[in-house]
Amino acid sequence: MGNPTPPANRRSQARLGIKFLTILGVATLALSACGSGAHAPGNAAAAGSESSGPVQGGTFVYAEVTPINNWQTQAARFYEKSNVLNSVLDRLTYFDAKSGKIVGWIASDFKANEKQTEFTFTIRDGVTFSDGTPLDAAAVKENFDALGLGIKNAQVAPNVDFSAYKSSEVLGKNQVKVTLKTPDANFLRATSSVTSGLVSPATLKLDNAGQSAIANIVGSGPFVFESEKTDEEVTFAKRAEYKWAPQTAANQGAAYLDKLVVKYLPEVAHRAGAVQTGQVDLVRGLQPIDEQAVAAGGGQVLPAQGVDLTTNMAAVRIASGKLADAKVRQALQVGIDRQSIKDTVLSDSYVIADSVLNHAAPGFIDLSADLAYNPEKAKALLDEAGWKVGADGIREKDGQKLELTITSSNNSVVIKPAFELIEQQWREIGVKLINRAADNTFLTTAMIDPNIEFFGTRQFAYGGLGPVFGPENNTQTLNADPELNALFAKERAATTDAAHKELVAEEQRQLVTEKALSLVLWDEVQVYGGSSAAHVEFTSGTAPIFQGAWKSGK
Amino acid sequence: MSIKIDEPLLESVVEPDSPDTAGKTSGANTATEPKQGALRSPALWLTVAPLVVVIGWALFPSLFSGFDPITGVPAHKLQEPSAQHWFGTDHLGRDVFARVVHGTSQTLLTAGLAVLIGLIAGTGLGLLAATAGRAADAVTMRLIDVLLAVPGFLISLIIVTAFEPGPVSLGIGVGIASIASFARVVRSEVLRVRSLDYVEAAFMNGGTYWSVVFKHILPNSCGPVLALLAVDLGVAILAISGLGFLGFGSPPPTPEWGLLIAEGRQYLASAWWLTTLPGAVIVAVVILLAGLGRHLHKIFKF
Amino acid sequence: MAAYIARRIGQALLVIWLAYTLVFLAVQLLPNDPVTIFLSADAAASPETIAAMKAQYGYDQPLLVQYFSQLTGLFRGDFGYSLASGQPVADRIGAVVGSTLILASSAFVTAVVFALIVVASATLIRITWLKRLIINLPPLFAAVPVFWLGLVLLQVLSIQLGVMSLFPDGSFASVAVPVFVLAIHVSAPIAQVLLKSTETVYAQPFIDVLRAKGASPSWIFFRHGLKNAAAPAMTISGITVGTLLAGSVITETVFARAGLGQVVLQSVTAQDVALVQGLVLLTATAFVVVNLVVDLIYPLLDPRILKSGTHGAPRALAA
Amino acid sequence: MSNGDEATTLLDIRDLSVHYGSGENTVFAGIKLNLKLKKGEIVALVGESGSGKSTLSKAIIGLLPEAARVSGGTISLAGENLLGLSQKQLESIRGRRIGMIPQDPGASLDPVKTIGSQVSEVFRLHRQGPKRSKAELRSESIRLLAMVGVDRPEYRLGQYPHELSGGLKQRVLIAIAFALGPELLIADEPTSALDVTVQQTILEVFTNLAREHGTAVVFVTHDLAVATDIADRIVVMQQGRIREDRPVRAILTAPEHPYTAMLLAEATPDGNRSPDAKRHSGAPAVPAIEVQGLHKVYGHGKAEHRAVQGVSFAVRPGTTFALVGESGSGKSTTARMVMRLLDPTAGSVKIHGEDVTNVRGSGKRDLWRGLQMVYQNPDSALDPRHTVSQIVSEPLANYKFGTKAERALRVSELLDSVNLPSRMAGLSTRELSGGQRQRVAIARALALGAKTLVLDEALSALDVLTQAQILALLEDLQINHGLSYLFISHDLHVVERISHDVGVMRRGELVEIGPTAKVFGAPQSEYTQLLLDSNPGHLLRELARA
Repeated sequence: MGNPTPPANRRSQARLGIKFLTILGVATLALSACGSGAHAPGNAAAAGSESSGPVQGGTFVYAEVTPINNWQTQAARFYEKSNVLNSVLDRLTYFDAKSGKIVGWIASDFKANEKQTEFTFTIRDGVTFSDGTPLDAAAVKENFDALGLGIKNAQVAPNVDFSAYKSSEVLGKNQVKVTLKTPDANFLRATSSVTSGLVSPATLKLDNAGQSAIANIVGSGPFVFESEKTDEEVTFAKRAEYKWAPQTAANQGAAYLDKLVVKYLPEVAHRAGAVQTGQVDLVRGLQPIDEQAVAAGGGQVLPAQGVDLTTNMAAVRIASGKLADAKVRQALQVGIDRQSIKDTVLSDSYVIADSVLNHAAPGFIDLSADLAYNPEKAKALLDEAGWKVGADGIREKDGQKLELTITSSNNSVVIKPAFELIEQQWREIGVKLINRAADNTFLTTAMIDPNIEFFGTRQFAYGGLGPVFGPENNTQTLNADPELNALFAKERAATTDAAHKELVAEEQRQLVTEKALSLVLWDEVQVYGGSSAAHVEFTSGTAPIFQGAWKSGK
Repeated sequence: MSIKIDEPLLESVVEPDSPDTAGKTSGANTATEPKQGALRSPALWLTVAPLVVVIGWALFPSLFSGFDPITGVPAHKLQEPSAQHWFGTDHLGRDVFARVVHGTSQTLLTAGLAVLIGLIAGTGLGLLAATAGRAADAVTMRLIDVLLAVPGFLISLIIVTAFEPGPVSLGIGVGIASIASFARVVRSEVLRVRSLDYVEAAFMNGGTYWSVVFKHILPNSCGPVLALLAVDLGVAILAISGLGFLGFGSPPPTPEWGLLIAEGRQYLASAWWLTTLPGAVIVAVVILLAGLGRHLHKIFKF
Repeated sequence: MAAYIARRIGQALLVIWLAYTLVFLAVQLLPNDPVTIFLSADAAASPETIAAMKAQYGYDQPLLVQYFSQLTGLFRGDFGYSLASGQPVADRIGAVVGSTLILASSAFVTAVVFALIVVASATLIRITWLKRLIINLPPLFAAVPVFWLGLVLLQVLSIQLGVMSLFPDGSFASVAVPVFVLAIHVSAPIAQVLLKSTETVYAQPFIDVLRAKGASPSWIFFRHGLKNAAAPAMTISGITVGTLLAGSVITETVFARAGLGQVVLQSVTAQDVALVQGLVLLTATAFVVVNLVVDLIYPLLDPRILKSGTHGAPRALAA
Repeated sequence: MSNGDEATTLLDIRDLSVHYGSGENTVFAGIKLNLKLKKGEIVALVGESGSGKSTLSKAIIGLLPEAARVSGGTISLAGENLLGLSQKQLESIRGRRIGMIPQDPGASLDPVKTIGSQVSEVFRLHRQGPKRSKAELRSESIRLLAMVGVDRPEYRLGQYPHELSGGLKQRVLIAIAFALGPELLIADEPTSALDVTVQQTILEVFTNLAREHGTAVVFVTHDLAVATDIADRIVVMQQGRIREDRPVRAILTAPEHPYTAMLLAEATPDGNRSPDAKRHSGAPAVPAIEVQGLHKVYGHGKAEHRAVQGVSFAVRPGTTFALVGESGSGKSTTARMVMRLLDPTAGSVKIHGEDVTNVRGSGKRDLWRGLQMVYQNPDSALDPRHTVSQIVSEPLANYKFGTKAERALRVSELLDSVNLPSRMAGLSTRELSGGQRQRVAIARALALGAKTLVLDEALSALDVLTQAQILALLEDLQINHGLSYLFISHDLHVVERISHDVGVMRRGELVEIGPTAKVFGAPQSEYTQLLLDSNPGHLLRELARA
């Protein structure tokens, strides 16, 4: 699909990025989770094979899938935008996936009160925005107010992650204390998201149009805006004096690259060619069929594992009534031949899901036994639920046909063909799937429509599944089963690791097998194509880390 | 989304001086020659025969391909064209030729709906403009201007977005875009025919407005309209494929032609046949329809 | 003449207004309002936030009030605000309209040149088979899907031969190829109409008189035939404004070029009403201006029009 | 007779055959044609449409349509075979040594170029000697225009063809043809599109120039009368063959071929054939048509155009009243007002004593049951999509006449009355000849028993022999059915033959009215006299009187 439709992307990636989009420069983590085969594996493909150190300088050309028009930082909730802003904006904190802990970044230290209603951040010394303004406590407070209260003059709504925000005050020379209206254990994580990237007070004073322009986004990150050709490319230059990377980053200094050029390549068919011919150093959204060509042509296939995310799934909504019976959903769950999906429309860069959490996620439990393809069982379950096969092969009950609709963004190159195949598989068991996957126009309205039975998605899930499926932000199943909400609340309130782990396991069992509200497909991975000279690593949220990237033989 | 070729030409506007003796009637049967000649021309049959096959695809797809167009064999995915799979197989192992054949009816229905909307609304507007007086003409012409001024493509996008994408909304969207060209052609043809003596004679022979319109004006205006009909069918097929390319097509697994090339392009680098062969079918059909339009124009011209 | 021009300008304004109104009504068909869509990115956006934002942009007003306030806004040069891009509509369109203008106008000129070459060769070449081949080029041009041609050219030129960039980098090829692709598409109707009107002109007796004077075929074509045949081709050229836009949308998408194409798609997908209306205003204005110019050029091409033009001969031509 | 001295032979056509199409569709337009022209000789090619006369003339100048093929023979101009020349060589001959005057001056000048540029173009095409300056070209063009009698030639140079009358355009075309003093001129029906008075002056200009320049002329015409007035020799063609080729007087006095004799009979004026004006005058009957003070004014203010001014006449029942006049004289406008297809500005129209000036809607429908019109061009008067029976029965169906079977019976009756075999009922009009089509149109007009017909140039689109047949039919119908005709025509010859009374119109006014014999025999107005004088066929009339 041509995917020139960012507003819709915003939606799905909105979910994606929504809570804790974080940078993790840890390649090995992904490697461990990635059962990759033929081609250069893992998140740091080239890094392992090169013994020589990073090369300084050079211009790195990165191709995204669609252009961005609205760069307003608080709305940075989709891949195209956060992948770029990631290198422009620093955050107070940093989520270290390896340890599963929040570590310091611009905030050298932070602490919360027991009730999780007051947070105090100590701001690192010597950090400046690229316009020269110091990134001090006062600047942070201004950012907090903008995030928590919105910016009236610029028609910027408050950041949803800061819905509990009440106020903040500057303490002493370099401390900021935030007060919340209600307790929120997720608040710290919210401060690590790209959507809460820190911008210069000058930027905050601009009106909405001003804040939407990349030229006006002044951050403290390793790259600084240089020039732009609307809808065609944006060029960033490195910030030479940068020396305040996240505490766990390998490169603590300025970026190796001189320049970063972001271009757009909406046509899927051209992405492989773009890296093969060396027109770009890195491209996102390589489709499975082109992976071999890239590898064979000397390029790199770089699957960035979405360790922070749930697996790709069809989240179930039940308002239409057709899927109200858990048996029907269970039938659909075992009516999917996941191996066939992998063999047909995916590649070795992809791993079949065995739960709603990916294999590398803490708390993952293997439910593969319950996910095995079993069309006979599916048919039996559907029969039991009272859905009888009609004249056209589609099951019916009470005059209603078992016709189900799927919506998803077009952000994943494999989602549409995958559902095409699922549509075939379900036809076998008498279920008709209306495949509106990758139709962004449809998504704009369907995502919040509980009558649309499936939402094809994957979500950031740090820790438990409560924040994802809990009632507050549940755009997945739209609260299809309120009974589960108690479980999600309990999980979020868990005090010990063991208890938490058990509750997370229970959540997975409920979502995948018992209630079957999440038809899981494969672990999230964004497959990048890289030229042979590119050395780049990815966050556990699949964003490229340009601060640590370099080009050999430059 | 495209312009039709049958625009009235200069001759219809600038009246030649017409002395009393202009245009001697020629002798016997010269006037019949063009028609019979056109019907006998092998070029016409070379145009019609393949189109008849295509209509066969639409009516009895199973006679032309034994493969299931919507259920593939995953293990046979992305096979090159061969004796077994003439057009190869797609990413799900479906036979592309079967998809083209089975997609015909959907394509022709969608494009046909578009053309029908253009034809009916356009004929109504054109007739109104040409026969209902100067005020009606002025109003109708402005309306036609508006339809031209707002790119039909944008209208199609809005319609397809507003309603579920599928044959009906695609047909309506593309159809609205073609109203203007039909209206223009009908108007100019009706104006031409209306000024002919036999129309006046029909009134003198007791004809009423509607009887004259239906017995004389419309039948004699139909040549260019039929020609446009054929051409516009091709244009509509292309417009639908353009919308498919932009992501506004019917949802899968519909094997609609426009969608086949639009979706197949994703594999342009690795499986050329997915977009090229259905593309060739469309190009051929559109050209044949344009040719048919020319022939119709000739046959119905006297 | 002055009265004629004034009347045509009046008609042009009427058409723009009608187009604007028509699309204002059409966008009401869209299933959601832009605010809801914009904010549904944030699932937690409260109904209050949505209401406040709607009030901010006036989307909570009755339809008629919205319509008139938007219409009066137009006279102040206020084209509304694009929610999706966060910019005023005028800025969003203004930033890229130049790119489309260059693409469309170059493509248009190229298309006219193509059409002229086709018609000139079809008229002057005496080798029957070659002539036939050339006459069949426009239908072929018209039958090839724009996006398909563009993609194939990119695949071959950029990826297989490496002679052009996949991106608009300002090089000759990156400008010429999209222009070529769009021009092929646009030239088809122009060439077809020009062919047909040339045929009509050549059926007139004055062509025989010219031949009897001893004029060569090329003399007849270039000095007489073309000028006589030009008027209908001008009409069709005026109408290609819409085709150019549609073609530009697709061409720009294929070639990853900035331009109105992106804006059109974004505005419709995001149901960014203000942006859609701004685009309609722009294209309708472009259309009527181009056609006004065409109408004013007619008398230069054909002196008969002014004489018989008491009740709108050019209009009849365009009809 | 045509075998002149070899030395003075300019054009020598031998065994020329021309055909269209191929295989079984082959149509021969010219078969073994032989023709010789001496220098300065004027030869008229006479024949009906389809006789091959145009094909022959076009072959000489090399302007046959693309579909035509020369299958044999030679065309030699001063000993050089034109058929063997290249395109380039032919181009250098055309316009310089062979000129052409086309049939329809209205469309024979490029409408978008000025007169001046089209006149001087011929000098630019055939550059002889040093390049001439613009001023030289201009004065040369002015000289040429003056030579053919164009008034204000300087002013005309800047005008466009549409600003000139048909006669002026033809003068311009003659000027172009004579510009380089050609040896041979092809004139293809050069005056058939012009009014009779204009035709007369144009023919004079043209023949005088040819005589002065010693230019040989091939003059193509369907009008034997015109041919006899200007030619030295007449070549009669029929069905692609030359039937007769003899000097004018010889052919007039003793035609050899029966076809020539027929043509001659039709072209020869015969005073005795004029119908008796007094035939029905015994009974003081109510006029079939009575028109009083009819006015028609188009537009207003500066643009006002008075098409018809104060026309009054009456058509006695059972007789024919002819309105004659040149184009633009208002005769057709009058006819259309009589038919109530146009509203008169002033005046009244009475049909059989009933004032119909103000009828509308159903009143018109009633009027048209008894009053019908026959158009000039039977091609456009009959719906090409309908069969003969559909056309003739249309009024019957519209007025709900009888049952289907009765209507069919009536149709064959009507066809019979216009001398068409009833088997033609099922044919499409496209399968009929022009004359047959006109018969169908007449049958349709009579379908509901109309007693009064308006015949608007009803014969002018037909060949001369067909004209004669239709005339005879009209006369028969008049006698058998007691019909009254209002006969609109520009053709004095036809009018003289058919009408009992005649009215002469000029510029919207009736300048003379009276019994035909009187008007033609002793015209009272100068204009009528001028019309009669301009009528071609002086030689014929002379011989007839002798």
